[in-house]
Amino acid sequence: MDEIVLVLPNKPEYVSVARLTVSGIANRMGFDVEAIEDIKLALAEACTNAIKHGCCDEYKEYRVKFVIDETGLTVSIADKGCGVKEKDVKAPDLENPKEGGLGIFIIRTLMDEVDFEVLPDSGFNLTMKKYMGV
Amino acid sequence: MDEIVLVLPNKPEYVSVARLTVSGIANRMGFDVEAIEDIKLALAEACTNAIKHGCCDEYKEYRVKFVIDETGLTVSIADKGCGVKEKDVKAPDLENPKEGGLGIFIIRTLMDEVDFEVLPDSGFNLTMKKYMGV
Amino acid sequence: MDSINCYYDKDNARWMAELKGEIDIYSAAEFKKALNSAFEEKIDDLYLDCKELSYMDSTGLGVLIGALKRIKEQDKNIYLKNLKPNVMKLFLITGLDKIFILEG
Amino acid sequence: MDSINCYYDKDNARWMAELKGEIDIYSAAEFKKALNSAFEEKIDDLYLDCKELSYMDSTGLGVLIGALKRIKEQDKNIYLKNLKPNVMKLFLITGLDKIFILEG
Ligand SMILES: Nc1ncnc2c1ncn2[C@@H]1O[C@H](COP(=O)(O)OP(=O)(O)O)[C@@H](O)[C@H]1O
Ligand SMILES: Nc1ncnc2c1ncn2[C@@H]1O[C@H](COP(=O)(O)OP(=O)(O)O)[C@@H](O)[C@H]1O
Repeated sequence: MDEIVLVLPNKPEYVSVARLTVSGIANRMGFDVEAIEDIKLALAEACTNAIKHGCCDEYKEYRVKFVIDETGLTVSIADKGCGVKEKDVKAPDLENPKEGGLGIFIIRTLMDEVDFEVLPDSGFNLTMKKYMGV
Repeated sequence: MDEIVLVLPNKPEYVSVARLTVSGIANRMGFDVEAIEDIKLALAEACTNAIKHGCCDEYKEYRVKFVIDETGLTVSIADKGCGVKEKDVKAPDLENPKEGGLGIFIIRTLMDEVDFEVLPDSGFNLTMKKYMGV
Repeated sequence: MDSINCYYDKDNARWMAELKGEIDIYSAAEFKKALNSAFEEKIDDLYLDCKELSYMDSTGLGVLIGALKRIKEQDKNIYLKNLKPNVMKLFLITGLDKIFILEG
Repeated sequence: MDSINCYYDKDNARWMAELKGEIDIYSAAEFKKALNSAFEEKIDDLYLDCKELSYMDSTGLGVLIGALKRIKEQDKNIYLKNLKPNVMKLFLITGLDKIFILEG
């Protein structure tokens, strides 16, 4: 099992860096092009949320952890924001599209396992996994 | 000033991830193609050294820190190995090329500032900077 | 996003634009501004050529949904063509392929 | 490195290979193995086409220097052509453009 950690400033301009990093990891692991695109998009959605919702002024960074093993790639995105109430994370109403509310839905669709927890004074921690070779 | 941190396992297969990450950062900062290639190569040389020389068995990772400001990009590579004696870091003898000994010379040629320090029980810490807009 | 080129095609009475590069949380603001300033000038159909759009996420969809709401009231729509597989997939999984008009 | 394709060109009495992708600390071992097994079969000149070699660092140079030492004793050399600017620069700054024979 290998672990890679990337700590990024809470700024929109560096989400592309997270995408490049995860492309490199997923490519090295041997994922195919479609899976790599899925993982990139899912990670970008989570980073976008960390910046949009997880950014209390005092905390200027968020952390992405990649865990690599034979079963696949697990990515965790943790900010130190104010967290969220479970009930606020709902499925989007696709009949009445809104400007927001699609991020977590997209992550759930593209990844094989998605989990999140809200820890007191440690913000939002989303963990997602893409299986290898399925 | 922005700071990005990347922690990588002491394994050859992930040096390409460091290259991709720094390409993304340098590209976002607006460096031109040649400068991006210089920075990628210099970082890869430093990562290679961290893996080759800085890897005592107990320490399974090394850390790359990127500092971004108006003056340029500063990259520090720190392992937790056994360090090195200053005198062991010498210029290569280009008349009699050897299989090794080129890494630090290449870094010095490509980057605008290079510095390293050896701290007791914290291994080798190489810091290099590429100026912006010169 | 590398750039957005938006112009009004008088003959066909529609806005035309080519999207290039990536639309994410960083570049979505520029995308939104371009569409807003077009529709401020004139509300009409919008045709987007996505041949060189290599990446888009929910922030880009948000901009498109906002723009669509504005022009739908006057029965106009947004047409997208030449989507790369990853961008097409984004529309399919969100069901937005049924709200926008995707061509090819 | 994506792959290395090494074959012996009998008519011209030389080894030929195309380098693809990246040669770094991870892929250098494969590169070294390929050259070693060629020279075990027969010591002769080596022509490397680097058209699709997008990246190389000191680990790749190390393999080349090791191989050159082995064949120099018999007056053979290593020829490289179609180097991309970044790879060419690596040879220039290390002075190895004077040890290997670079073409184009
Ligand atoms: N990192 C986070 N910190 C706090 N709240 C979050 C975070 N990520 C998601 N949320 C909550 O989950 C909701 C749904 O997120 P999402 O589906 O990405 O849509 P959107 O971000 O557009 O609202 C958000 O509106 C927010 O309330
Ligand atoms: N991270 C490191 N930890 C310990 N020693 C190092 C490190 N990086 C470089 N060195 C020392 O500096 C020397 C020169 O490094 P370099 O120029 O890269 O050549 P090479 O690695 O091929 O010997 C190495 O041989 C080693 O003694």
